[in-house]
Amino acid sequence: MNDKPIKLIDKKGIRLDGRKADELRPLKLQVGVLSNADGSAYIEHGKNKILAAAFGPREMHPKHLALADRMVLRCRYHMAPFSVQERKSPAPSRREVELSKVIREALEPALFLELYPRTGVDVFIEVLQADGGTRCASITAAALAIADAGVPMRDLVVACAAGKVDDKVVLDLHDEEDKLGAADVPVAYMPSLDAITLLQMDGILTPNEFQQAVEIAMSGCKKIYEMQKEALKTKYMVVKDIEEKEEEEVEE
Amino acid sequence: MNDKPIKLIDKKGIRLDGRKADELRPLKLQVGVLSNADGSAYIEHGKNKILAAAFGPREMHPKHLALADRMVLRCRYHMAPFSVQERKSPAPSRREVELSKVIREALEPALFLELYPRTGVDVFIEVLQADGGTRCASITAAALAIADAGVPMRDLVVACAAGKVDDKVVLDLHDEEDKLGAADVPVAYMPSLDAITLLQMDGILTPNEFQQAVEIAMSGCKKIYEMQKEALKTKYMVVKDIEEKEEEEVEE
Amino acid sequence: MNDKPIKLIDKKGIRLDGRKADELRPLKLQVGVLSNADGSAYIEHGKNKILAAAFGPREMHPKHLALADRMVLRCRYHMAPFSVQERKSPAPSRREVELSKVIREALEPALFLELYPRTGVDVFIEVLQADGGTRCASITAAALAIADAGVPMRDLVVACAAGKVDDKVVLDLHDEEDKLGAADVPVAYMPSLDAITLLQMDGILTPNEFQQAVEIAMSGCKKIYEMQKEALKTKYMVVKDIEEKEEEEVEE
Amino acid sequence: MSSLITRVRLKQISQHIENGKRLDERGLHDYRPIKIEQGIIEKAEGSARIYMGKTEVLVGVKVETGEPFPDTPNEGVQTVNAELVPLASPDFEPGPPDENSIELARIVDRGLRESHAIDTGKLCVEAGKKVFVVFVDVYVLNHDGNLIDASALAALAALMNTKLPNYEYKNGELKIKQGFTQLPMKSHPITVTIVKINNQLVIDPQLEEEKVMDSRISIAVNEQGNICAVQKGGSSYFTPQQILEASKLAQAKAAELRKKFNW
Amino acid sequence: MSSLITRVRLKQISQHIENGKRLDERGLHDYRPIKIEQGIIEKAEGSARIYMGKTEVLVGVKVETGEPFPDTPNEGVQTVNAELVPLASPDFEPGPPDENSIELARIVDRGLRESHAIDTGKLCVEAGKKVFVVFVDVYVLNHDGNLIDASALAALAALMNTKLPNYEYKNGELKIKQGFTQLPMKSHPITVTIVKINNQLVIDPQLEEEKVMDSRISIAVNEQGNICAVQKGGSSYFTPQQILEASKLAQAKAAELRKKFNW
Amino acid sequence: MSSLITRVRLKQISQHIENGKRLDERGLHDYRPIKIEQGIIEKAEGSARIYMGKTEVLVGVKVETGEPFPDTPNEGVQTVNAELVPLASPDFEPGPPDENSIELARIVDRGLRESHAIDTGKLCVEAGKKVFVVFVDVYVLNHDGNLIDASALAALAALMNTKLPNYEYKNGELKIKQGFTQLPMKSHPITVTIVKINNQLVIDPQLEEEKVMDSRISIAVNEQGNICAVQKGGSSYFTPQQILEASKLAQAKAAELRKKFNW
Repeated sequence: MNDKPIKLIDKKGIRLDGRKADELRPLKLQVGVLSNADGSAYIEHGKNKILAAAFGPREMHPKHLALADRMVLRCRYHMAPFSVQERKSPAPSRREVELSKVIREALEPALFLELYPRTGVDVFIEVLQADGGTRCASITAAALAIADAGVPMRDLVVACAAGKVDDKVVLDLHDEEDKLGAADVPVAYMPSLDAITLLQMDGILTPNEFQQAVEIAMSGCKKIYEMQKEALKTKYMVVKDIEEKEEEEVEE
Repeated sequence: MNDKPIKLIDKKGIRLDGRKADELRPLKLQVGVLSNADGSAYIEHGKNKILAAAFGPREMHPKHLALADRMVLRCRYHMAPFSVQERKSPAPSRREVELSKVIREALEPALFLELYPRTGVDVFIEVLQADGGTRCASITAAALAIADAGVPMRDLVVACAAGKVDDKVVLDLHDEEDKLGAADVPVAYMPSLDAITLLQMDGILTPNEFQQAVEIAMSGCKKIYEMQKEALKTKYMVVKDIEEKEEEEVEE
Repeated sequence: MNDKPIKLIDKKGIRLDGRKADELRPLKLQVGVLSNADGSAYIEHGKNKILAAAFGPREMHPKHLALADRMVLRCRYHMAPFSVQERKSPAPSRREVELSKVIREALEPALFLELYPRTGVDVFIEVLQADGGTRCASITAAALAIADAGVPMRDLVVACAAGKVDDKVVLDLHDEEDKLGAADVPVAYMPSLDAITLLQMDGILTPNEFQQAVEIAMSGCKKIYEMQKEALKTKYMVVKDIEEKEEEEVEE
Repeated sequence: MSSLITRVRLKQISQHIENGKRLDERGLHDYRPIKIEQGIIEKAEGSARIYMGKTEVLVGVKVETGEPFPDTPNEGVQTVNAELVPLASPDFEPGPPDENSIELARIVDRGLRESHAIDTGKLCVEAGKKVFVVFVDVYVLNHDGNLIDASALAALAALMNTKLPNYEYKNGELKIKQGFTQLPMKSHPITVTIVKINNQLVIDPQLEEEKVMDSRISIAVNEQGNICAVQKGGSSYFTPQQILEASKLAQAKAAELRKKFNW
Repeated sequence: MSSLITRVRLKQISQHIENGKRLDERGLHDYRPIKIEQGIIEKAEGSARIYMGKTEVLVGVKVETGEPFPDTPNEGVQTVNAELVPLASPDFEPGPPDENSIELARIVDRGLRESHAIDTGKLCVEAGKKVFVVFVDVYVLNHDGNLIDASALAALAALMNTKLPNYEYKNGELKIKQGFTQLPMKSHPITVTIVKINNQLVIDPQLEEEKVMDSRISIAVNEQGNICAVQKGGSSYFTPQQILEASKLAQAKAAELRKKFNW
Repeated sequence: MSSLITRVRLKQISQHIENGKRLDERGLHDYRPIKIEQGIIEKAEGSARIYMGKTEVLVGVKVETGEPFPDTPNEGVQTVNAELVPLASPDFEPGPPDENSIELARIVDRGLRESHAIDTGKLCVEAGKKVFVVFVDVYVLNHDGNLIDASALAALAALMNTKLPNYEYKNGELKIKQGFTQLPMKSHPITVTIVKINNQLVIDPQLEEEKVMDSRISIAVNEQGNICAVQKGGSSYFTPQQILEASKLAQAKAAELRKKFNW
């Protein structure tokens, strides 16, 4: 987080990529994109391109990791070697290990873990292209993949970052803002429950700015939440259509 | 596979080491050379010096790798650090992992896997000196080690490479021909069953040349097959002699 | 072990740190220093600062490592990255693996392994600062930690090195003597049983010098042994005091 | 492992093929529908995503500078890696590459290398010191069989889509300039995998077919119809006659694919 | 895993906290007694040992020379590593760092890095070639809860105790001279972790309390009372209101600790 | 682990030794027949294969150039590695070196290093920059006990068989010339291992004897009869008196072996 003399926001409050302070990057969400996973989702968030897949609830493998009183959620956040500027070794970095943990802890509050003892759900996230905010986009996609797998959820989890750029708190940092800005605050949120399930921060913020950042990030989350629901509906409407057709065929 | 201007075959069709196109390098085969293994064999093929040992059929370790409906064959092809020009790290390279797999798949067709469910056979191959064609010599020795362990086999597996050198298809490439030649075609074969169990190729061959290379490799295999049988017979004749003597001693 | 022209012993027989040939470095021993371990001890021996902890006897984990006819002792000797001049990677080096083995074998003779089948004792040693003779100081501390855990012992094990410096056999080498001296002979010893449980040597000694070194090391061990017993007594006297107080309180 | 139902199903598949029929009505020598998208990872120097039936593979190409191998000081370096990431199949587990991913990477690598697909002679910046290194990363996203052909095709498509930055090299310093040139290529090998099921030769097996196959052979064919890499796999064998048939089949199908993609 | 007795005990703890009480009579927002010893590892350039109740952490700092990162050629390098060595707890196992030790190291690292605690601009020997690398090794010796706050405090204390050797740099050769200077620092961040147990916000949890906590949030605060790093952990959530409360609590407790240690 | 029959057998062995008898009629202080073949790996700079009874070890020596250690800039580097490859025993498993192979390598290494066997001072090409690195790879091919003595003898034989290429060194470039010279050596240490079984000191234990031994001590002896490395192993102890006896025994047997091989 260096403060270099590049202007990231112009006099009219417009950011390098033409967005206003509280504007999201373009988003695209798709559910049910992989045939082998029990549930899957694809997200494009800015130039981020991320796939998430969910397997389960199923028997834990290896078995000794199963818990007698709850379901186990496992999460792997992983970046493709070609997803970033300099080729990344496919072996998990310390950053990827940490993000896998915080993403898991961002998703767990949405699950009824105690209802499915001795089982496991595995969530695999592959970042195909990274553009700032991969952890947030990963959570948004992973929640959809879990829902698509039919795992009961308290709410969808949706995530978005806020940050401070040129002394201003703005929504949804892109790569350059992330690198040159003064702070980055990723937030994961369950809107219907008003519950924050991930919160991190890098940089320096006054208490007020921090508060402001959390709020603007939640407002971004709420917008993406609508797209999540739409994406789920779209898939299941399509599926429903097919099922109706199949039923018709059966009836014929 | 570079084509450099070194002549690998002279005008009379004689190769750098004095062989004709369809001639094998000198071979030496020995069976039962290690006392701790259930079966073992040693091969010198050109300057290749390779030991193979077989353990089993025995209980799988770890147990969860056992299969309910068949025997499991495991294979490890490994090169000694001093076997090659530049010292090789003893950790398995990607090449060694691949060769372990194709060698296993070259040997499996010879075994009655379905007759020994829940058991395992382990084959360990150590290349003590490498001189081009180690995978073929390894297969020839490994088949003998398995036979020596008393594991029933459909046929011995025998292997030999053919290749293209100075525009000519020749048998059994040595190290320099392998590096400077235009193609290398290792073949593993079960002569009595006329079955090819390993086939790889590097380089560029016309379809006709490829066909020719496979045929000349099989012809080399058939010659080595006779030596394999001889080596097995020699060992078991010796053993028989000892047993007869022991019986005599018992009778006395 | 280079012989450089630095004088390590002056004409009066005094060493660089002011000690005589048969004098120990200052020692400090404490028992019961860590609350989570079943037993623990801390040693300062010269500038060595080492913690040892013992866990057990307890169920082996993983279970398949348990032995039907004896207890299993496991030992890990490990150096903190900041314990030496150049930062050491926290991954175990080959030296640490070897020392873990010889330290375990130095401690095993003191335990009644056959009396506690199917159980395990784990000893973890962390070298916080290293100053020559870490393996000996580790053994001295580890024996105390095992005793503190209440594991029955035949005798305490105590260790000390002797060595050859400027053609003289001396007791308890410090770091510089270890590096510049002609030989180093670490010895672990059970004084009441007159049993040597660890013995190594680096350098060159005549048979007589070797014999002398072992003897002087044993004499050092005997001195440290008294301190070990004192350290155990001190802790248990303190504990006894507390228990008496608690009993008094209960009685009140 | 496999339930009774699965085993019955696999037996049916195998019997169908004995009678010349496929699961999905294809002929024994037909590929599933193939779709290739190039350039989808903008941050990579090259990329391509292939859909072969339900099998889906993404290949990304990164180009960096590095040292040449001592025995080829004037040549760039090609390096292929394959990841069977766990979202692609319940059978794939996270962890370092296993023998299957290593074999896949090495088959793709050999097809490109032996046919001299990348013109590595044009990737030298300073002989013996600095060359371009071409990283080809094969990323399997959904596994429904025939990963070899799908990965090899996607790798080729990704390389054909790869751009090299223009640069200036002075006094040991490489300076990136504006603009790009295409990665220089000398050949476009196509790999065709033939599997043996109940003594029939079949191409482009789906996953369920791979589970009942006896053995497979993968043959890379270049523009001239020459063979430039071969790999037999699987626990069974081929007769010499089957090898001959497989090699003819590979040439025919490679030519067909070449025509389809205009490569 | 946990026996019935343990579970009963954990339930009691949780109920106590609901009623505003702690295991050890502390208030919900009180730290356990904290003792810090600096300079105890003479061979390290800096060191500190903290006792926070029964939790005990040793931090050693080594300073060596190395290469700067390409994008910050004029700056020294800070690197933080944490080891949960098995003598500290029956739950810790020997082996490479797991997600818990990696997260701990990265939280400590971010608190220092984002607040610019080490003045890395003053650690450059030759731009782009040679800088000082500051290795901060967090060594947990006894785990009785709140490793984050204890490690962060001990890391700061160790850095404040760190000495740089005087040196001369001529013709690419670094020559150590007599004497030392203090490691240059620009900021002294203090990290406060707040956990949620039965909907109460509690600080400095002991191990048993951590076992019943719902979630935690760690907030690093600098001298100006600004927030310079945050990390939420645990399998539950916080309401936005709780985040606000936690951030105020962190500022208050950080100021208190700062005063106590005179930092 | 061990069946009843095995245990009965092991008890018999142990009782025999108590009575001064060996499994194979040897005396307590006799080696099994030893045969050493040198130069059998032509591609290695040196090699030797030892047969000690049924124990069989191959040692290969490779010589390459590399950097010296900073504290010995004028000396070549000796590095010893041991592999307990799985074909040598059903008890050996594939994988990275375990404590047994590491200990074996380090004992062989110390015997050579502490006696200054290799004259590393003559292996310097350019001080501080380029020296010869001597890789000694111990490869156990059949394990029937006493790997330490067999490996140390084979390592010595392989080094005595090692050839250095002639070379010219100009302007930082090493050019190999025709011909060879012998690896320069200053000492020829011989390691003798004594094991204690039922309070008897025994040498050259077979595998079954090692299974019943209480402890072992390995002592390296040089030409002058001086001791240059010692390693005690095993789960039991020695009395000081036994150490004295063992050291005399080691000197006698080392002298005997030295005479036998004319070293």
